Amino acid sequence: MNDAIELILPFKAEYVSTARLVASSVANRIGFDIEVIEDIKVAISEVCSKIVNIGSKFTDNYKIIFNINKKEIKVTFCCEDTSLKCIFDPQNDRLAVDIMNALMDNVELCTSNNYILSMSKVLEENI
Amino acid sequence: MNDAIELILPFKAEYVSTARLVASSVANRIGFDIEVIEDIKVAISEVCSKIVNIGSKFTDNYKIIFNINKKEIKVTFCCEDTSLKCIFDPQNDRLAVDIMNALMDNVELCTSNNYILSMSKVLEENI
Amino acid sequence: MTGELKVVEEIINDSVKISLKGEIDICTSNEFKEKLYKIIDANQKDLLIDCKELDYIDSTGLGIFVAALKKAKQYEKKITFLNLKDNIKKLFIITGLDKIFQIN
Amino acid sequence: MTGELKVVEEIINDSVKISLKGEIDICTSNEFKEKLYKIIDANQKDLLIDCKELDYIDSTGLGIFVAALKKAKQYEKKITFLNLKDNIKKLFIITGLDKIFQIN
Ligand SMILES: Nc1ncnc2c1ncn2[C@@H]1O[C@H](COP(=O)(O)OP(=O)(O)O)[C@@H](O)[C@H]1O
Ligand SMILES: Nc1ncnc2c1ncn2[C@@H]1O[C@H](COP(=O)(O)OP(=O)(O)O)[C@@H](O)[C@H]1O
Repeated sequence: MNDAIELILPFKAEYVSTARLVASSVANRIGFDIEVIEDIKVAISEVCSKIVNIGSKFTDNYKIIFNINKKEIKVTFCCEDTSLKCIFDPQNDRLAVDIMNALMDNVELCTSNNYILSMSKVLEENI
Repeated sequence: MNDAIELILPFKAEYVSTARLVASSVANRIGFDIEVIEDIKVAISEVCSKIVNIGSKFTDNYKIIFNINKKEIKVTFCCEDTSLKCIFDPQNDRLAVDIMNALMDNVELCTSNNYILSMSKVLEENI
Repeated sequence: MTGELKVVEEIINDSVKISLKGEIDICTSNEFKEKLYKIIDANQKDLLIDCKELDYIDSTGLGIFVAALKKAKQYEKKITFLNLKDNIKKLFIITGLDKIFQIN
Repeated sequence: MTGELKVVEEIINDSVKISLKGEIDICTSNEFKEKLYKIIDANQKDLLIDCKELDYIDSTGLGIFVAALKKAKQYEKKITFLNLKDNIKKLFIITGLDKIFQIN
């Protein structure tokens, strides 16, 4: 299993919940339990809310890519407006950064490519 | 309000439910009542299932565009593989076609552009 | 969510009663088709399909019932639906299938 | 779904109790911030925030509480949280806010 689901949303607060829904649908498919799915939704909401608050002069939407591996979900945010980079300031946005780092396994706040940000979570098999 | 939400999904049965979820999230935003939202989900499922069954040799995903107006949702399906056209045969797929026509306001089974298909539903204001 | 269908089979006098629970959609329809055809061939009895816990069916699912009816008619048997939910009964009516099946 | 927050204010002896119902997120946080600040300034009392029916809060919401605490401290008042749900208590702990607020 190695699937990509993409969701393009307007820069509007009303659609953050759509991102959450898709996240839970996708995370549920991988087999994360409810509490972890909730964590993933919370982390994604932090990013979406920040993106929506910043917005863009050049475009009116952004994209969320959900990459699914058998045991991992990777969520990448991107936008045509590549000025949207390093959107979280470790100082001013400490609460959000703490939350994302605690709830996800791997958070790249500033990516080396044209993406806004990416985060991932690995399924822990309890044997 | 004039928003577009796009969802790109793999040609896999497992993700038809993701399309349904996004459809209900979007339709809910416009203010359709639960029964109509259910109708929209059913119509969208018919299309997704058909697309997934046909698949494509050239690409592994298709796109669903939800266009929102204040009072209307328009759902357009498209694919890089433009051989995906007129996917429903009025004869062989009569059940599906009947269902879509009955549940949606406007179904274009064969579009004049490069889309696979589009359908729309208008919010009826009960005064 | 999607992809779950439970089929319970039980012999009641001269009929077979099949109770469906879940959804008949792209994820479940293939398996269901085979199961249903086997039940019809193996029993050659009238069929009662109890849909009290059937939440959803798509056109493929309805098509399976149409094909099943052809099969049943070969044995001069009929198919009756019990306890259809409103959203599903609606699809039977839309497609005119309410006229070829008995719906109780 | 999202975007709903009910705030009920009630005076209990020397404190103001605020009961929150719903979600503090991007859709509700601006309005909530104004409401909360007004309550603090108008009453100048200790604050009890009852979160029994608060389902969700994001970092912006938590930030509002931090700012509210600064405000309350100007009046030498404190803020106490009651009945935090587990998912929300978790966020207080992650962010270290459990150490600056009283949590009952
Ligand atoms: N803004 C949000 N960001 C992240 N998670 C949220 C948010 N709002 C609610 N939740 C959590 O997600 C769960 C489902 O809520 P939601 O996605 O709004 O769908 P619904 O309320 O329709 O089930 C709730 O348990 C809640 O804790
Ligand atoms: N394959 C489907 N296509 C369209 N609608 C469906 C399908 N499966 C279920 N439904 C309907 O959608 C509603 C919600 O089901 P679903 O989208 O699967 O989410 P959930 O069961 O998690 O609430 C149900 O009431 C059901 O009738």
